[in-house]
Amino acid sequence: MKRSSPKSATSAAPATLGKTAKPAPAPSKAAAKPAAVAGPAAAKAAPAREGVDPALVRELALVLGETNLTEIEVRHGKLRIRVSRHAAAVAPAVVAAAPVAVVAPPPVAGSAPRAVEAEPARIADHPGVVKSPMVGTAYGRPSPEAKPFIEVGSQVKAGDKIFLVEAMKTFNEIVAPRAGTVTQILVEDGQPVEYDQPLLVIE
Amino acid sequence: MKRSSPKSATSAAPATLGKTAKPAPAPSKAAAKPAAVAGPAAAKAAPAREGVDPALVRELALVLGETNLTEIEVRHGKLRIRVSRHAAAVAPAVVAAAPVAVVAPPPVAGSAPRAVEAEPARIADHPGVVKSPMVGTAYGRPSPEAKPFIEVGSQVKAGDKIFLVEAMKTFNEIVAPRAGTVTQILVEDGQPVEYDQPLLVIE
Amino acid sequence: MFDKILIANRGEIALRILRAAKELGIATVAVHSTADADAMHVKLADESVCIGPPAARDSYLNIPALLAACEITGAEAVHPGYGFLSENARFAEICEDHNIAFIGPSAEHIRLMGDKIEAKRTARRLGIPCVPGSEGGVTDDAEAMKIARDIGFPVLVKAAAGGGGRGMKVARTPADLEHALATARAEAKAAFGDDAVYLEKFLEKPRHIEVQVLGDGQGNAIHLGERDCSLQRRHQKVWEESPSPALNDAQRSEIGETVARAMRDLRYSGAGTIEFLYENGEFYFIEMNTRIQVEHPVSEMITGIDLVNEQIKVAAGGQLTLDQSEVRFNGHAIECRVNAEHPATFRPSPGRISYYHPPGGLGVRVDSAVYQGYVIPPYYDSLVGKLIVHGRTRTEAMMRLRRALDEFIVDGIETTLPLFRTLVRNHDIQNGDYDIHWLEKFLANGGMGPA
Amino acid sequence: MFDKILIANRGEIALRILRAAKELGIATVAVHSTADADAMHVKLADESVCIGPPAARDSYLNIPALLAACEITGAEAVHPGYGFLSENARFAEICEDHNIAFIGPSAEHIRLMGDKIEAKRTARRLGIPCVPGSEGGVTDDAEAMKIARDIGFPVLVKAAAGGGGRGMKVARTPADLEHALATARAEAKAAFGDDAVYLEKFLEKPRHIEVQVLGDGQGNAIHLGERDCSLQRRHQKVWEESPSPALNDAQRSEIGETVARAMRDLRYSGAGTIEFLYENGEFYFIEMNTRIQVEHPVSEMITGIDLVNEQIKVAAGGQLTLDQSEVRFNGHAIECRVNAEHPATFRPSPGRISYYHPPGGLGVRVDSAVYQGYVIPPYYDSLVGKLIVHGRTRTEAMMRLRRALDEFIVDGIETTLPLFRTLVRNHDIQNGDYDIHWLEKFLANGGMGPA
Repeated sequence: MKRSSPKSATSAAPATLGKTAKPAPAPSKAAAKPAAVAGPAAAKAAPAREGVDPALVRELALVLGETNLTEIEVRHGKLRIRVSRHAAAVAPAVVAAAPVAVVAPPPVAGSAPRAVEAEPARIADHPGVVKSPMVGTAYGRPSPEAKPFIEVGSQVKAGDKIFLVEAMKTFNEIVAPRAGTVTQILVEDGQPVEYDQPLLVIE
Repeated sequence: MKRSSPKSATSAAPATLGKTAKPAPAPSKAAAKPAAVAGPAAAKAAPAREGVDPALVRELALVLGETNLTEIEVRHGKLRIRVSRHAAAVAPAVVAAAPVAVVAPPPVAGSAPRAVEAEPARIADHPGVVKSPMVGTAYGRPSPEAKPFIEVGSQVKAGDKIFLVEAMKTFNEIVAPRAGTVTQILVEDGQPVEYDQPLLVIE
Repeated sequence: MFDKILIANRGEIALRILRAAKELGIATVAVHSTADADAMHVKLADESVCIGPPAARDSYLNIPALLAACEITGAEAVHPGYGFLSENARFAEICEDHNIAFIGPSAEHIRLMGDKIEAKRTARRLGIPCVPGSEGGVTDDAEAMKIARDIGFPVLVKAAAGGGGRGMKVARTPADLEHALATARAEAKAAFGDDAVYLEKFLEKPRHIEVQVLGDGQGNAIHLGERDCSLQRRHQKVWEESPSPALNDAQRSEIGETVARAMRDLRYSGAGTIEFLYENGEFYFIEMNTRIQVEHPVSEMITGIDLVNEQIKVAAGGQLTLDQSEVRFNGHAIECRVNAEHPATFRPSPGRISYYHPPGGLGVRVDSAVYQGYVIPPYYDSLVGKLIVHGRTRTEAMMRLRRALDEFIVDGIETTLPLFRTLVRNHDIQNGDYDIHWLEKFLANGGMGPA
Repeated sequence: MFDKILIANRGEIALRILRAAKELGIATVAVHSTADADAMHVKLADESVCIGPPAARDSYLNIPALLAACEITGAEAVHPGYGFLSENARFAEICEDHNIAFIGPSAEHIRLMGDKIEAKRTARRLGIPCVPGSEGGVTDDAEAMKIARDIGFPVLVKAAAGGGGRGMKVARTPADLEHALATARAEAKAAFGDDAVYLEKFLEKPRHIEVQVLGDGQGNAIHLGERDCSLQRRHQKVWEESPSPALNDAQRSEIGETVARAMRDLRYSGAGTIEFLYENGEFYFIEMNTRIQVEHPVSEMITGIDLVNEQIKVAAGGQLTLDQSEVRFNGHAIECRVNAEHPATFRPSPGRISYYHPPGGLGVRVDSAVYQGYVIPPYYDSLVGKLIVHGRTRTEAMMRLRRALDEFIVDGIETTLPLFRTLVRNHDIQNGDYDIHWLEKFLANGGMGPA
């Protein structure tokens, strides 16, 4: 769920777009990563440095970048150098996976909010997460005076009541889908929740 | 120079955009650069890089791009070079490198025109190329009946007349900037030329 | 005026509503399925709420989720757009019950026009021209002949109990009628166990012409002229324009005034469209759509009236701010619906848009919710965007459309842009010489290559 | 009509001309420097010719190269756009000598209006209001007082031989005059060796208001209303709108008719702009631009007239197709010039546009030649594009501008979009309460943060 607090006046929209969109441009990320350097010679001790020229490795790494190769391997006699850089982890992910990536504003726009936004995304993929099956207001206790259904550390059985989600004056029970220990509670009592929003983690 | 023959009716523009936009940009541009190929022996001096020539690696990277290969491996005696570029990694390359790349239509749009367009680009960067210093109509002979100034294979000295470019009824002499052998003539007699258009190659 | 509106839709119309709301200074709530988390209108809205999984029945058609979203965001009104819940009278009622304004006509009017028989009866009562026919089943041949002569040949003989084309026969001349009656009856008897038939005027090559109306529910209503939407494929409109190349000013104001008067009588509220078949100078009512339509920009371009803006103002209790004499028609507008489909086979082509560059300049409007990098999900309609052009004349609009289509780049998916590039250069289209069968025939005859 | 036009310009105006030509069915030749090989108008033109290296003097200002390009492509006419050779009378003459139509006024009119003194004299002769002042140098104090009283205070005392602000003094009241004269004379004497001064009305807080005209060189001429271009920075217009928040209908038709009549008398051909300073209900002629202007879309939006289309038709020998009574003014339009500059420091920011998404929807027009991946070269002006909005009222236009600015994404370079997002929310701007000094003051006072 996205909520604009007080309507932020100037340049509201781009900021908004930016917030969702932020991830830094692929290439710069990739470039930042040290190229993987491998080679039998590398393992040898100091004296065996003989014949291995870090400057050459560096240069090949540069060539790799400039030519957009993913791998270069050269051998000459006993010398073998292989440099590779797999952007897969960072770059293509951004380009291919997340449509929003391309809407990204200049990197300037800040990395702090990105981190904040990234967090729920990761929790959403946690195997023990329990998500809201509906839109409404989440309550962690049966009535304002009562004790919470659960707390961090609570042991739950499958079917235990763990939350209420209220929509249109109707209270819907959310029950534990499996047994385990509650390790995180992700919404506060009385907080509005949207569909699929992570409520808690049971491990 | 771009010339649309008969105004191609349907979907003219996208094709047009495609045409100009097409060249596998970064690679082809880069490809034009003289690769300064050095033989395996060239690097002998520096023992550490014995036989390994980054310029050769670069050239292979270019060949890789032009031929749409994903990997090239060459061996010669003790020398072995392998370069590879995987599709995944190509994407960010395109995004980062060439402005026109992104305007490129889907690959479907045909690779033939690309090859055709790429050619002049490479010739334009040939160290022996002589380019038109002006817009006009190029003539290869002083009058329609006369013999051409030069032919492929001609030896020229610096200052020799090699072309006329006519603009607004004025004939401007193009002279050889250096001595050498004419290895290619790139425009036909009476052909319109634009500024910077390659006319011939002297080597 | 409302402080906050919830947009109960997706795609370009959600963005269209968002724009209108922003221009009125109204805060917006976008709702979306899990498949639409990256949608443009979600990015631009002040707030957004995920209301369900991709399937529309569990998200965009999920009334409890929509109401809950209103509740948790404090939205005072819901704009339903087109499709989804826009013509769901029950939804309009439920909104009302929960003190949420439904931006559209009353539930009663939605229901009235949603029922085909009721709609036709109401139209007739309000003086809107309908397809002439027998007022029910006919069993006597002599009576049938009398009715057919009144209607005028050709006539269509239809099984009264029928449907799906069975028991339908055309009698082009009086001589054909006896045979048509006999065959239709036999087929009707066999198919439905009832040989009663009814007669209706048969239209050979009608155009689809519709009139845009706007009412305030307080007795004021205006029309914004017609749209010619004859270029259709499988009953889906593909190209819409206004004015219709087939009408003159007198016909326009006559049908327009007829319809506007009907809406005044009905005390209709909001935007609506009365759809007609049109042939040989006559209009025949088909149905009324009680919502904003995909092709509404065409009318906006020639009148300068912002229809969604007016919808919102009327729903908030405002009166129409202009009367019919203040509606001016300027120039000509054409809309092309650009779909994510193969331009010849119309096979849907969802996926990632790898490059997007819309056309610009004078007289060009693009209503689209896509952007470069956007992934068109496979769950909903295939509309990529609408290209609308305006010119001082139809010729200027056509030339402008041609150049705008040639500037438009959508890469990574198939689109119907090449279809429009062909149509804009076609002589029949250039002459405005087309009917509701034209496009199907054109495609069947290989107009876009092997179908 | 021409079959083929060469566009002797670059950037958004080259694309604007290309669009107008395409809409008239005219083939286009783009010319470009080596730095502009990837420009949008080059991609979209039927033919293109590289005419020189990046430096404008060797390419876009290179007359022989342009003529040679016409020759080898067979172009019959040249559209010069704005800037570059657009107001070069010599170029217009040379084109004529080579039987190439110059799409603009006659060389004679370009020359006339290009000479500041001649232009003012002509304006006065044609009945266009000018800044009142002494008709030359004044040496006598008593005469100076008489002239100053005629003009009305405040008056500006200027060195007759001067320039660059030296020897310029303002006398706000009669009491100030003697001192102002003495000081100006002393400074003039010191700086130029000549103590002759002249007097001119001093305008404290004028607005820049200009009138768009269109003539056919055959004695017909119309005006398209005014544009208010008061928001300027270093004499560069930043924001233009029409109608001016400062004029009423009577003032508009009066100044418009004055100017149109002058153009009829002059037998002016093509598009032109008469620029005025405006203060306390009076207009004061500054200069006439004998070309299409950057801000012409503002007038197109409120009149529906395609100015570049008309320029081409008139240059081809056509008469104006409409007279003044047919020019209708509808609603309000605003243009923002989006530059590749830092929004507070205005430091140019050429480079690669990494993401580009223009706004769309009703009443929004973008005239821009950039695209995602385009590299803005460092050699020319920094205009990224023009965002033009139209609304039924100024308020509607302002709200639409606000939402359009918020949708506009140009990444990878700095742009002045944030400046406009601030301006559209500023109270003075909202009230139309600004003059030609407003923006400089706003910026100097930190309106956009540390300058």
